[in-house]
Amino acid sequence: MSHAPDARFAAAGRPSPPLIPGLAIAAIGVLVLLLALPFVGLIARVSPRTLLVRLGEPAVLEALRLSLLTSISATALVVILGTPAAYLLATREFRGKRLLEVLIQLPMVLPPTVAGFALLMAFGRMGFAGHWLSAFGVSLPFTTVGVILAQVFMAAPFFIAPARAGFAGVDPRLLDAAATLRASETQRFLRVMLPLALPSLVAGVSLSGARALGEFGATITFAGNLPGVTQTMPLAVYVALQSDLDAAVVLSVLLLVMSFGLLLGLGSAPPGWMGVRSGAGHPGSPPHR
Amino acid sequence: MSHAPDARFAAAGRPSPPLIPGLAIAAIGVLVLLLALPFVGLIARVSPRTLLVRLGEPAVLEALRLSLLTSISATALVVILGTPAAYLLATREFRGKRLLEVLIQLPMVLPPTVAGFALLMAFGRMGFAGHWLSAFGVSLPFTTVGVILAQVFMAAPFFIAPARAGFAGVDPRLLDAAATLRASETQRFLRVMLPLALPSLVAGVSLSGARALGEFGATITFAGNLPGVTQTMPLAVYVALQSDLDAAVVLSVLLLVMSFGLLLGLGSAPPGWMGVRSGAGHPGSPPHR
Amino acid sequence: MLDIRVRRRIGSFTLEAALAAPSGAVTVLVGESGSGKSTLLRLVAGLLDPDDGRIAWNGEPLVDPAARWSVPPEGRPIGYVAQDYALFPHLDARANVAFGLRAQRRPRREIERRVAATLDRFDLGALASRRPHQLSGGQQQRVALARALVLDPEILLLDEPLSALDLRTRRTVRAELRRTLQGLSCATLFVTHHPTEALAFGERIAVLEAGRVTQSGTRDDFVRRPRSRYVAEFLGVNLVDGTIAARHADGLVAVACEGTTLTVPDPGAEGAVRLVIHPHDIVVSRAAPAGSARNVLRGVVDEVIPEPPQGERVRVLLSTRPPLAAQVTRDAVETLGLVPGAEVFASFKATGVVVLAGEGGDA
Amino acid sequence: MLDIRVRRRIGSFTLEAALAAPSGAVTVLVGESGSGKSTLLRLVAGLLDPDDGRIAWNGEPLVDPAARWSVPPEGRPIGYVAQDYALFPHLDARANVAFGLRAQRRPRREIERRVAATLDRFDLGALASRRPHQLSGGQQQRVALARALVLDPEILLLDEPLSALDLRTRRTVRAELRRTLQGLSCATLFVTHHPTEALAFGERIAVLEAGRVTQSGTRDDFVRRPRSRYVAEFLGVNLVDGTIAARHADGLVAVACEGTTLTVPDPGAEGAVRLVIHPHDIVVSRAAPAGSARNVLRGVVDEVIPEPPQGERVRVLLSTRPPLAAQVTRDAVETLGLVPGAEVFASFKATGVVVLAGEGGDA
Amino acid sequence: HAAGAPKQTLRVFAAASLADAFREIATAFEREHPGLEVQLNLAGSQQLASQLANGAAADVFASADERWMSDVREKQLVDGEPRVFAHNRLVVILPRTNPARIGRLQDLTRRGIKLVVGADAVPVGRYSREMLQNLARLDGFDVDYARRVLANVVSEEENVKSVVGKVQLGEADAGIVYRSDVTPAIARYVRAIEIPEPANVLARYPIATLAGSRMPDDARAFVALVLSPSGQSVLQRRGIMPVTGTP
Ligand SMILES: Nc1ncnc2c1ncn2[C@@H]1O[C@H](COP(=O)(O)OP(=O)(O)OP(=O)(O)O)[C@@H](O)[C@H]1O
Ligand SMILES: Nc1ncnc2c1ncn2[C@@H]1O[C@H](COP(=O)(O)OP(=O)(O)OP(=O)(O)O)[C@@H](O)[C@H]1O
Ligand SMILES: [Mg+2]
Ligand SMILES: [Mg+2]
Repeated sequence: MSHAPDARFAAAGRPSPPLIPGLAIAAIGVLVLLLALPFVGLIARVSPRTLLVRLGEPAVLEALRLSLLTSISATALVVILGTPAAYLLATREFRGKRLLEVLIQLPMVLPPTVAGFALLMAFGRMGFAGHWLSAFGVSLPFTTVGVILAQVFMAAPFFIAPARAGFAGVDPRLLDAAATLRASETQRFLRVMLPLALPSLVAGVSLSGARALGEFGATITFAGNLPGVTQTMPLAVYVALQSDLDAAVVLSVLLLVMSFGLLLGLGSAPPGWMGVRSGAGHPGSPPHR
Repeated sequence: MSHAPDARFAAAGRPSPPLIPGLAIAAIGVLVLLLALPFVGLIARVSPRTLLVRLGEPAVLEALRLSLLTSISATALVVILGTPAAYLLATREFRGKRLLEVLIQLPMVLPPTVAGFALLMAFGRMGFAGHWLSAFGVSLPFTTVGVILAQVFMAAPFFIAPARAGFAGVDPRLLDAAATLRASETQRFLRVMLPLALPSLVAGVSLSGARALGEFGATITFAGNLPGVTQTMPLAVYVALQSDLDAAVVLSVLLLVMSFGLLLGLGSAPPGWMGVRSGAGHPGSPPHR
Repeated sequence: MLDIRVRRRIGSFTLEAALAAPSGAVTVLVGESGSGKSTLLRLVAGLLDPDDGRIAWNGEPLVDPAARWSVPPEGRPIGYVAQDYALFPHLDARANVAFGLRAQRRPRREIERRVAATLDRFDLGALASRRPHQLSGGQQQRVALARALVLDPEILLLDEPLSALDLRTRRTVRAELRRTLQGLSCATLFVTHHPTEALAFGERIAVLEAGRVTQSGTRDDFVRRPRSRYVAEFLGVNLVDGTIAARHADGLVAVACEGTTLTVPDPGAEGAVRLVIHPHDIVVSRAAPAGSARNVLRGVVDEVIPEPPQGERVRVLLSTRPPLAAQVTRDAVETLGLVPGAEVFASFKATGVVVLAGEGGDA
Repeated sequence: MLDIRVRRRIGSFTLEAALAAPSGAVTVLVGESGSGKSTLLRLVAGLLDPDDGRIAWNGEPLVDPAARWSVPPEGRPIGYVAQDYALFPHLDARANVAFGLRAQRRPRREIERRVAATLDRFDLGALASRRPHQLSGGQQQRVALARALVLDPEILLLDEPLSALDLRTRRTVRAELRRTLQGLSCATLFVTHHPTEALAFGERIAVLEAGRVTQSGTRDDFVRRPRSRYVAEFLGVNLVDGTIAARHADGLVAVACEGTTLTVPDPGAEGAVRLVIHPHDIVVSRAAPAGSARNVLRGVVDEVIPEPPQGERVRVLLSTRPPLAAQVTRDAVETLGLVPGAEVFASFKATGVVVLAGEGGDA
Repeated sequence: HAAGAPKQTLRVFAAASLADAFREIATAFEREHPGLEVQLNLAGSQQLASQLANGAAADVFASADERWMSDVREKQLVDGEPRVFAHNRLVVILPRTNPARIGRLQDLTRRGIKLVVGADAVPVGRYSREMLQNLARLDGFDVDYARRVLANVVSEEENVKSVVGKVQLGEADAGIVYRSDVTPAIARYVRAIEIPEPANVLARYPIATLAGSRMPDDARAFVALVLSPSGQSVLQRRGIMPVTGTP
């Protein structure tokens, strides 16, 4: 016998949390404090009344509308453009793969203002691609489309990385099974990969959506700041910040409240089968202890 | 027979890419152009010689060193503080779970400057937590620790979301098996969860590390811009931008090159068993077509 | 002694089972697909808690919801081989087997020694560095067995542990299992669908039907007194329910059953009885039999199934009323032309029938 | 007709198999764990490509590496049930079964009809809305079968498709399989470890050993002329290799084999021979037998295994030289006291031995 | 505290646009005061103000805008009176290539011109609007000159450097910035159109020592150096108008 006969009853019915779980709980506590305190500080500064008053202002409404419009469009674009790339990276080996991986991650480390300049140099009037685009009468800077482009550039990595990890985690036996059931690669992707990687995709959408919603530096540098056209909420916040700190805080809290609602909505994708996504499933539910 | 007898030979040996794969390839092309062109534009502006010259400057070296120090520390902290939270969110149901989820995601949508301001209000000398801290002689603003705090605040969500998705994707049957093999919850976590969620964790580390490395707004607002103490690369870029766009671009390219190296290194975590992470594995390698 | 008395609901299924598994013996658990065998093992393993009841090992409770007591799986002296192996995909065979010993922080030397010995015993030495996905189904199953047995558990829970093994490997593994069990006071619960395995392994056999233990006892009792249609089918004997209709003078009775009346030995009781008719006692012929057999039924051949080991005996399913299975030789099948659809007579002697009286019938 | 002639290396394992599976019949594939059965099925399914060789269906190539031709799995007219079911965890049983029809974009009404019919045929109607993790092992396996069969495949690849099914369910499923196969010109490759299943299913039986097909032919051939030790073990007969040492006058020869000389019928050939000795031809006794049996060996009882269906026949493994398995009745076991370790004599008549001459021996 | 050196540190919070000039002045100051080290905290005036309001320890505050100085002053954080140490004036800049062919200020009203200015909330934006109104009152300009020019605005930048950047890169056809922004480096890319003096606006840069300073004497010495002729000449060299010699 490899353990003392009574050792197994030494622990209480519920195992007493030893060192590591204790540390884990402490870590969570610290994290929550770290994250929550600044919000408390921020919200403590504004009265709900001011919030409502500001929300009634057409300029604020305009910025809110534009923020929603652009960040949703940008996220949609990111998903459309990024999903194939994530899939490719997750399922195939090819030359230049590392390069593509790194390329996709680079926008994250670029200071946003510099990213905006880089975008200008590529897609601006004098940029080489922009030059070519303007031949077709297309000009991106100072337009809403430009805002979306800037957001896509900054937000894409935040979708692709988790999406790729999610795709890579899907059991290849299930894809094999789908192939023997006459599903083409496209169908395998849509009917097996996509639903099984959903939790990671949802994480990616929420990360990149949030990044697009909060995008400031690249937007103002590439697309400028014109109310109703390119002035999103973060831009309105920054401009307000230059003259009136409290106004900026109110706008930020507004942005927060909106995001809060959005995130609450998004996050409620049912994780029902997340826990049993792989293999053939197992009889019996997880222990209900 | 549910299909025409000859239909199966109508396709070439290798299935010809129909509409959807074609679209996918187009999407990847657009994405690559979108991401690559700005970098090309940026890099085209600087000569390697200037790069080397700037790299030799002590001030630049100082900022680089500080950036590395703070972003690595911040990422380490994010991993230490965020992993338990991600694990908790992935494996347990509890009251207030949605709240914790949303709290963790909120910093992403806060404009960074406002985040810095919020941090000041919480951890500044006048902030309620800062007040308490200063009783112990601890002051965070204008210190390197303050930079790290700002980076942790901004980068944490980018680690926690993919980490959580990764944990949720681990087959619960394997955790059950580990439990019956006498592994405590801590051991199950360390020996089963962690290695199986590794690809998602690596994604999270690289996302949050990049976010920390590129962090500007919250840092300058909360920690100030003191060379050698709180002036990281993005802050140095900002100062350079005040006098000379090209100098700023050079610094940015330097940051890029460094990140490039870092990402190339990080990303090379072997994905060998990622494809077969779930269930009992399957005999035979994936098709080599 | 492992004492189980539990109730547990999962969705629309309820397991309500009482069972005792003595130490030092193998208790085989048989039952239809979905009858709750895996659920029962998971309850003993602690991967599932009962709603009600108690599981105790040598008198000490493993779980007792009334007392809010539940020893976590890692604290139970069990070895568990799941129906789907659940090998760790990121570890090779050796590390899979070493997992439990490492979790217990045994000295490295001891781990190496015990793991190597166990791998050898299960003929896995050459495969030790393979990951699960590089192993065949049977090889995976052996790793799963080795992984559980290396810990010398006191309670062994095996959920169809040999289902993926071929005959030869099965024989080795079975011998190895026996050896492991004999040295210890281990109580083993062994789930299987295979009559061969059930009879080969189980000193005691318990039958689970729709979440309830309907029969539990020694192998002999199981073979001689099948208490349910399921067990009869499992054993391959015919089970016919009926009521004693008349008492003959010669120690025989007439039993009225589905569509006919059969003559069988007098059980010395009244009312409902259950008849066990062994297939090899049934004679199949094309013409009406002339002999002394008291029971003759007419019917059509349904299916003809050669039986192992060599297919020299053949099982013939007949759509008589009641339907019967007969066992005949391959020669008989050929000379009589027993193909599906053939019209035949089935006859058997009254004295060959075992009559069980006062046994509760099942649906 | 499915024509297979392939070579494929995976790690240190090489499959090099040639096999033909006729349409409208079941070809059973047996072989030890790790012999390459699953690999062969995966090659036919197109989940793995051969390094060399060719697989053709009715003359048309499915894969031909030399011609750089490979029809992708979704283009092959196959049905494949993997050893581990591989059900889609995010879909309920109904949607799992409907998957293939949906992929083919059949009309919704047709899909509903065919899925409902197939679920019913496999007795899954009540479980249709359950996700795989809410199903027992056997229920999962039935869903996997239904999912493959609803597509009416021309080539059916079944990797131990009944391993998780209990007897009764197996009978239903087997009948259902039969019905499905009979209506079609389907060629079926059926992997199994179980002699019962192999004999019940396989009109043709192929044996895979270490990646090579060592025997392939009709069931009768398989039963009568076991060509390898593996097949003999599979069938439960004794196989003894030897060389003809002397020719007797009475149509018998003396064969020198491991540790002894046996007297057997003259095969009319010289040199190496292989002897097939049926266990039920071997008489076990405690005292030296007095009768006419020409072959008498001394040994010790190794193991005593009751045989299904009812355990009335018992298999006794003897450590004679060569080692033999005998089949005796349970009564004999009891009266003779055949427990492991008991010293016994094994005797068998010369005329009962089947002598195979000129058959290549295996290791 | 940085290196644990025995040197004392003077903390100067300065607007980021003053970076180059203040770095030079700081070096000079350190040369004059061997035991002292100057630590510059360069950020937006508003960021510096909120840092100060939240208890940041500093000795000197140099703002690019009077608004933030008064904000700090209202909070009783300033020691004594702030002094104006620099001025600035506006210019209109065009890309060297001059894609919109702008020759004179009147051309800014032409439709389709892409004009970039500072946002109303930032000083340069406020001054620009004021300046355009002033121009409208001059001869040769329409009465609704300001309105028509502002109708061409495609972006209201949060930061004057962004205005410079947009023009420098040729994205905008014209921009209104401080004269000090046209540094020699920038001058290679842009052309400036001077504003007639009567219509131009004077921006003031205030500096003050802070109440919380632990070394008020050194702080005052730093302010004095900025206001001294040598300090002023550094500013001038960096393109910032010194106070001396301007109204
Ligand atoms: N999570 C669940 N939700 C609903 N029903 C479930 C769940 N898990 C199991 N069941 C049902 O409980 C019953 C018992 O399942 P269990 O796995 O114990 O059967 P089993 O006897 O092991 O069968 P098998 O021989 O097929 O493995 C089955 O009918 C199954 O469908
Ligand atoms: N990816 C792999 N790398 C190395 N060896 C492998 C790999 N996959 C399979 N093998 C080996 O190939 C051999 C054949 O495997 P296969 O799964 O075909 O066996 P099998 O006949 O189906 O066995 P079983 O009855 O146990 O399922 C085995 O020895 C196995 O260990
Ligand atoms: Mg089960
Ligand atoms: Mg196999």
